[in-house]
Amino acid sequence: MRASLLLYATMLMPLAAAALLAALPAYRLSSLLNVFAALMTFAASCALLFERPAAGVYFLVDDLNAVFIVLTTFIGFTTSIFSASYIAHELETGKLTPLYLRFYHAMYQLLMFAMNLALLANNIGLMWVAVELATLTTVMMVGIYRTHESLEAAWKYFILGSVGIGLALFGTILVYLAAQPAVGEGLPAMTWTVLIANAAKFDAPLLNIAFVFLLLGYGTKAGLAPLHAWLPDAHSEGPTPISAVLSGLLLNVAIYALLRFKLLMAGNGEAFTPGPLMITLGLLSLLFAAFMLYPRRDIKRLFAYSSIEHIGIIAFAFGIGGAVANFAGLLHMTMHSLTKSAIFFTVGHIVQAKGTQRISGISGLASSHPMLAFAFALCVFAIAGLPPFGIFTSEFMLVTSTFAKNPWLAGLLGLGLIAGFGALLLKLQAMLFGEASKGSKEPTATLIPIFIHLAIVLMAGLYLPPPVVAWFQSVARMLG
Amino acid sequence: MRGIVFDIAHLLAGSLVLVSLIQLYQDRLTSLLRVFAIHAIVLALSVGWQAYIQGAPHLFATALLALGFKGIAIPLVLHRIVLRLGIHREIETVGGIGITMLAAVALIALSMVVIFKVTPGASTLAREDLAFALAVILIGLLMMVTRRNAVSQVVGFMSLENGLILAAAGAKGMPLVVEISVAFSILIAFIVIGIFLFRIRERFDSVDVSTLDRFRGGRQ
Amino acid sequence: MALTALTIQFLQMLLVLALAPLLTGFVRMVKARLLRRKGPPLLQPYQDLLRLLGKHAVVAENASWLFRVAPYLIFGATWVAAALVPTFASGLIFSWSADLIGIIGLLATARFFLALAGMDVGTSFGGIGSSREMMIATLAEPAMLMIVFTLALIAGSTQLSVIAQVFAMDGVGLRVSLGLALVALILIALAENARIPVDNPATHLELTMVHEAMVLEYSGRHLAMIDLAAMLKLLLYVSLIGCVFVPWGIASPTSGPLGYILGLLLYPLKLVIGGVLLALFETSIAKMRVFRVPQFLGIALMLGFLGTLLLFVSRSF
Amino acid sequence: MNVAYHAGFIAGSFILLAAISVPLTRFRNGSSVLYALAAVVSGLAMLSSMAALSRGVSLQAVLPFGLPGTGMRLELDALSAVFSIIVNLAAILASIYAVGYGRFDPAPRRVLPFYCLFLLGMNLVLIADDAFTFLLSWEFMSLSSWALVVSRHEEKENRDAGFLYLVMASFGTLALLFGFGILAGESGSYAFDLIRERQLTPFAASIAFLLVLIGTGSKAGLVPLHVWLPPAHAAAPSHVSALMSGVMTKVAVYGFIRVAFDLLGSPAWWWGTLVLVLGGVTALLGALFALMQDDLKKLLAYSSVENIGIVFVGLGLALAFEANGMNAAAAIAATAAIFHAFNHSLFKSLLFFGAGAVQHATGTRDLGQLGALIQKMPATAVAFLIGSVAISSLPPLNGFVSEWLTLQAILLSPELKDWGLKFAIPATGALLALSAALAGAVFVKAFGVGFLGRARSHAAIEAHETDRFSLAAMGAAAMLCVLAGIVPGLFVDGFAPAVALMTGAPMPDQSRLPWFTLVPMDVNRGSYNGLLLLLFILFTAYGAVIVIHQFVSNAIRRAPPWDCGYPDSRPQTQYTASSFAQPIRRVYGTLLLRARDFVTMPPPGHVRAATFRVEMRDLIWEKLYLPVSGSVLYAAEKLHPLQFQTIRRYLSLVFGLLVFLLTVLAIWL
Repeated sequence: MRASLLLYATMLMPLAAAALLAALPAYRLSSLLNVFAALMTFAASCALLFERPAAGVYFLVDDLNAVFIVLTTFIGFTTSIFSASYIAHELETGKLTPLYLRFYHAMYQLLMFAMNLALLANNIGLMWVAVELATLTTVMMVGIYRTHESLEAAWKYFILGSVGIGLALFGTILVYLAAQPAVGEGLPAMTWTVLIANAAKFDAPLLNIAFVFLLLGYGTKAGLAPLHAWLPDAHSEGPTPISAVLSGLLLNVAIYALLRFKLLMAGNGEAFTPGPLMITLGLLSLLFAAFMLYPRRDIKRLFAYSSIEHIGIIAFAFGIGGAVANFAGLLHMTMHSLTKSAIFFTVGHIVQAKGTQRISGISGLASSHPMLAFAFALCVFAIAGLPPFGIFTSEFMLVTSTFAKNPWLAGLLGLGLIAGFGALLLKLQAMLFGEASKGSKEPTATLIPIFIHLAIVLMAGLYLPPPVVAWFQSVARMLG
Repeated sequence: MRGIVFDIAHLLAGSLVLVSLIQLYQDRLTSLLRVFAIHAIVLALSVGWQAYIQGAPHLFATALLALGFKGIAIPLVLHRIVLRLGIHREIETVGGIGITMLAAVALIALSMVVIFKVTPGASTLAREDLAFALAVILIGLLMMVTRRNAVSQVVGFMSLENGLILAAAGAKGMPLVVEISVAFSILIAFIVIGIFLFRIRERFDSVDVSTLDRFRGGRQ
Repeated sequence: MALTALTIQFLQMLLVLALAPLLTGFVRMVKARLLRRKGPPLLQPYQDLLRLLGKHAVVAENASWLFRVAPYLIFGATWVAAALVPTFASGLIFSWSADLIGIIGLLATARFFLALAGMDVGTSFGGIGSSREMMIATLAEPAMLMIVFTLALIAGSTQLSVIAQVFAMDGVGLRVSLGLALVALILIALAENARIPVDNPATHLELTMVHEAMVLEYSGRHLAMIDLAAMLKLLLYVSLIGCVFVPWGIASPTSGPLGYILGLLLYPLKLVIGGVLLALFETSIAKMRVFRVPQFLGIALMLGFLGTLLLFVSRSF
Repeated sequence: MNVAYHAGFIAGSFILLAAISVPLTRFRNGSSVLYALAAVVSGLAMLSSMAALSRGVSLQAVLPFGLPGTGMRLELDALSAVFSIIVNLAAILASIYAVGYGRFDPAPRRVLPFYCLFLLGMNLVLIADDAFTFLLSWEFMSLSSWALVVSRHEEKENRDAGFLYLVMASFGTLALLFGFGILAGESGSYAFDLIRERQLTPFAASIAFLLVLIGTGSKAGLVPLHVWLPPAHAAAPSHVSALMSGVMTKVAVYGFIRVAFDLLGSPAWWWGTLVLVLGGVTALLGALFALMQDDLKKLLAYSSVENIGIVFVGLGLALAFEANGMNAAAAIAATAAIFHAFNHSLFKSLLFFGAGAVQHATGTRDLGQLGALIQKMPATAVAFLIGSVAISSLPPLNGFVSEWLTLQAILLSPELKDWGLKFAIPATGALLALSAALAGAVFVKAFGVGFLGRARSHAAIEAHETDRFSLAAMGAAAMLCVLAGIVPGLFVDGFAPAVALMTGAPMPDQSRLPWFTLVPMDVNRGSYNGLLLLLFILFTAYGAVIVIHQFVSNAIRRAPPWDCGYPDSRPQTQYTASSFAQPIRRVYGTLLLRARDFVTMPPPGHVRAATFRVEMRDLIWEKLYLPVSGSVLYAAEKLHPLQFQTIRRYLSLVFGLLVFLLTVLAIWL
């Protein structure tokens, strides 16, 4: 009973907070409230780890989503801290008005709610609704500055996202249709636990078609090339905390959904193996994004492309499959979320400090803001897969195990990794070094969330606690 | 008895595909909107029929929504917008309409082939109906990618969504269909009368998407 | 036994030191005679050295300590190298402290310091000499090493004493490799000793000079040391050719007093022959441009390499 | 003692030092204190390695960190211990040097923390006993040294060097990742013990070998993967350059040895040939490029490339011998390689220290601005001279000994049966000799132009002797160079356990031979005694001095230089660095460097100045690297417009993909 209470708390707390924040005019208080609500949600989700409710008709907590729910609420919490100090600056510079700030906070909690709902849903329809809600809230937030660029980005995101939603829905309906003869009409044919258990009895060709639509639908949300087009603009034009959440969490939610459906496909012996498809899309995303990093001139767009790159790696890892690669994929997802959100925090600081998003306008950070530069460098090296950070561990496992299995694929993977690394390093050096550019305002926001994330990523690079390992391993086994 | 029931369902679904094709043929915005209204009405009939034969009264809500919202409200609103913006004259297409039509026929064929791989009798909805729904969706997408004008793109999206509703309504006993249709209506409402259109109108002279595109990547 | 060996070693050291100026003088004399000149007396080099030693050393104002130390180091290294080449007897007691590679190394050390000394005063001529000397060395040293390879592979040792013994006793026979090595060695010896056609030991103020340009600033006892080192080097090369290619008569540790006496008699003879041949060669050929030298030495390198390669390849049959 | 303590101590101390270094720089002598502490830690690490080596046991430990399932495995066996001694010895010297040198650092906080971490990274690579720990430390080492390379980031040159360095390092790591992928297999048996047990097919083993050669070779600076090395080593502060050039390249050599000799089992016949030829080419090109440099530190860095080539020649020989079952010969070659690695770590550190002292004293490292430093910096000059003699492989110093051993190993090779080797080995011998001779020229140039002659700039006139700590470090390094040259037997015996581990048999015991003679096989085959040579040279030279001064003359008269009667007081008339290299450039450069001289002379009667320009092209850079970077940028440029498409086009992509996938389904499934 307590467990299901926690479950509801995880979802209802953000929802309630959203309602409250929408009504609350005092923006200072509301940002505090935002932090508080995020913290409570995080606490509830942590508690969920220990008291796991039985799978219900609508909701489910199992090994797979437990990782993501904790991760989501945690990053939601740290981002809310960052956002509290960041958004005040936006208000000072007049980029936002208090009214919009109210809207922003409400939307933030609504997004949290949607993501938690998507992760906890035991129902493919519910999950779809939740992902749609998450998309819509982020569309709102991307357009919040109401500049030409942000409106355009939001519009692009909205249109492409809506099409993605539509395709995902069709896939969902097809899954239902495939399941319905085997498990009967109604809710059971949409419930994950039932679907997975009876997957073998489903009609394979129908599942195949369904998966194509789901892959395209949720792949759009995940930003897999060539479905990625909305992602760079949405990241670069929205408020930075939202970029952090988009990259760190929303992409994960989409990948999570894909993983669930992949499980379903794996459960059916006759359906095609989604592995090669995911590998192809993953490699395409990786290589494409790696090369797209070079001509970037906007710092946030740069890291948006880096997100595409990493989503590609993750899709690749799960596509390869097997104990090692799945483990690597899960670890990579976790580490990428933490690192990428930390990067966007730092980028937020840098943009505030230098007053521009143009990379050419940012130089000499190491001289003007040593601490920020240090954090930034660490973050970029972490995302580039240099040790001793966690992404190195996952890339190590992925590259070595893939090379042993299939050297050509690993070669392409390596090409993408090294090309991406070169681009990131090029841009990093351009921003860190040289003569300090003008406008050395001290950023007001706090660096603490960055260092919390970095500490976790660093620790994961050196030492993964046995429970976490066991947990990842069981999920990796589950994914096949 | 069962035969005629399913024949009517097939007939309605098939006519939805036909209306989709007609939609694709239109070269004026006003007539396009009219055809779209017909599209929505056919959908409403189809969903209503499904509600009747499945004995699922909640589907009537979906049918009413389709009729009232997409069949009447949206076309009217869009019509007014089109008139006010003075863009009702013609539709800029990519490629000729003939080629688009050919592509649409090919898409229909593709839908058939794909769906016929499905084991017969695997679902209560006949495979043909599923194929029709898929065809409507694909044609909707095709319309979105072959029209340069925002309003016709919206129409394309809405017909895509009609295909979805058709499939959802045909899935016997599927929960949440009404909710999903409501959610989609909200989505469309967002697109059509939502804040974006307002904002776009505030800041741009037309809703031609290419105007939006002019600002793309301004900051890279 | 050990005492004999020690005696022989010291005798050898003194012998090379004593004979070196004589060889130089002999070559000069023969050359002069070939040109129908009277030329300086045979013992002139000794007199030159003594005269130089007695003079004040004039040192450039800005010369460093290296300038003054280098002559002695060069002399020391060259002398040690020369003393390790068997002249009349092969059982030298210290021969194991440096084999043929070591001897080349010692000469390289001497050259290194000579080149540095040439640059110390900071004149343009010193720089010319040093840089050309090092250029020649880059070709001569590998060629020399190739010759060492050839000899060592045939004799199964890099120890010069052992090589001499092997070549003297066993019927090594005529080998293509050895022939190539001999030609290469002669070419290198000419270059290393600054002889015509690579360099002219008898002139200053020539734009093509190498060795003399380096030592231009030297005078007095320093110059004497360097000249003596150069003479030792010439002797070393002649002895080397003698001990490897005409090893007959070199006393081995097992041979009795008679063998030593024979060796002592034959050694000057070899020097005389070597000297005459050198003089003949020098008078019959013209000095070449500096930038022809690489080709000249390149031939030596190629020959040496070919000799080694032949040995490597023939081993398999 | 457990290796966990060894590792724990090193890791704990260096991390602690890195942590306190930033606050410590606030104090006046903070950096000196820190460097002193780093020297102490390195010293203890060296002692610990020596203890492990002398006891002849290999220590193992599995820590619960690192890769899940594998753990962090550590092992300190003889090979690790030997390299650990090499690394830590140089680290001690560098730290002592930096006690003095570091005080002049304008931004110590950009150097100190990373310096400690760099030392930590190198130490960890040596004791890693599983692929993950190995690569983690390896890449960590690269990363921390990158931070050191760009510590003076205000200059664009340094930034570019840092970029190239880290990209190349990552490329190398990627190759190693692939290589370990084969070694560990699909199941991921990453522990070295498990890797040794695995039986690879010859083909797989060869691929793994090639990948590891690329990976470690790029770190060591093997041609053609060396391009990053000179700029990076030149850009770092001098004590770091010393470590990077002297030691980090040795860590790379260690990595190669560990995999090629230890993990991979018996080698295929052509591995040795490949390594040998690469080593020879590297040595030649390294020396040639070094000669063309006018920047003192770049010159030294290229000379590192050369020396790495020599080390790899030794390793290639050892592999070839091992493949043919000639273990005794393999032992000589391996000893030569390790000995040369050790020697190079000493004299290259020494030379970089000297270069740092010069740079600090004059503010430049351009040889064209130096000259006559032997007057102003006498002690530095002596140390630099010793280093120069040693690195030019001249007897009686240590460089000659390892080169000599390599040549001795070459002379054993006619017994080898493979045809490839029969051609490759003599050729490599020639390349080796050529590069040794070129190295002599390089250092005549470096010392002659930098320290001798007349001062070419005001800065060189104003130069002053460096501080005591720097001198102490240089002095110690110079002494060690001499020591390793005159008593090589002791060192060879020290390396014996590591060699035994590599080749299965050590070289014969040298400690019983009289006078510290070095006899690799048989006294009749060849022997060498540096001590006696040194004594003889000193004895004869000093004897000559005594005799002459006593009996003939010791008078000195100072006069203006004679210069054949054309004295010119302007220092510009001296030979410059590039004019010194000109003859050799003309001999080799036209072919290998495409060097061309451009002279424009004004016609007679005109007073316009004549101009002279040398153009050299790095063919490796042009043919290998520029195409790669060019094609990356080309691809980026071609993809770039995808950022600017209309929404409709993006939708078309989605639509196209959907139709494509459905077609695939329709046709194939």
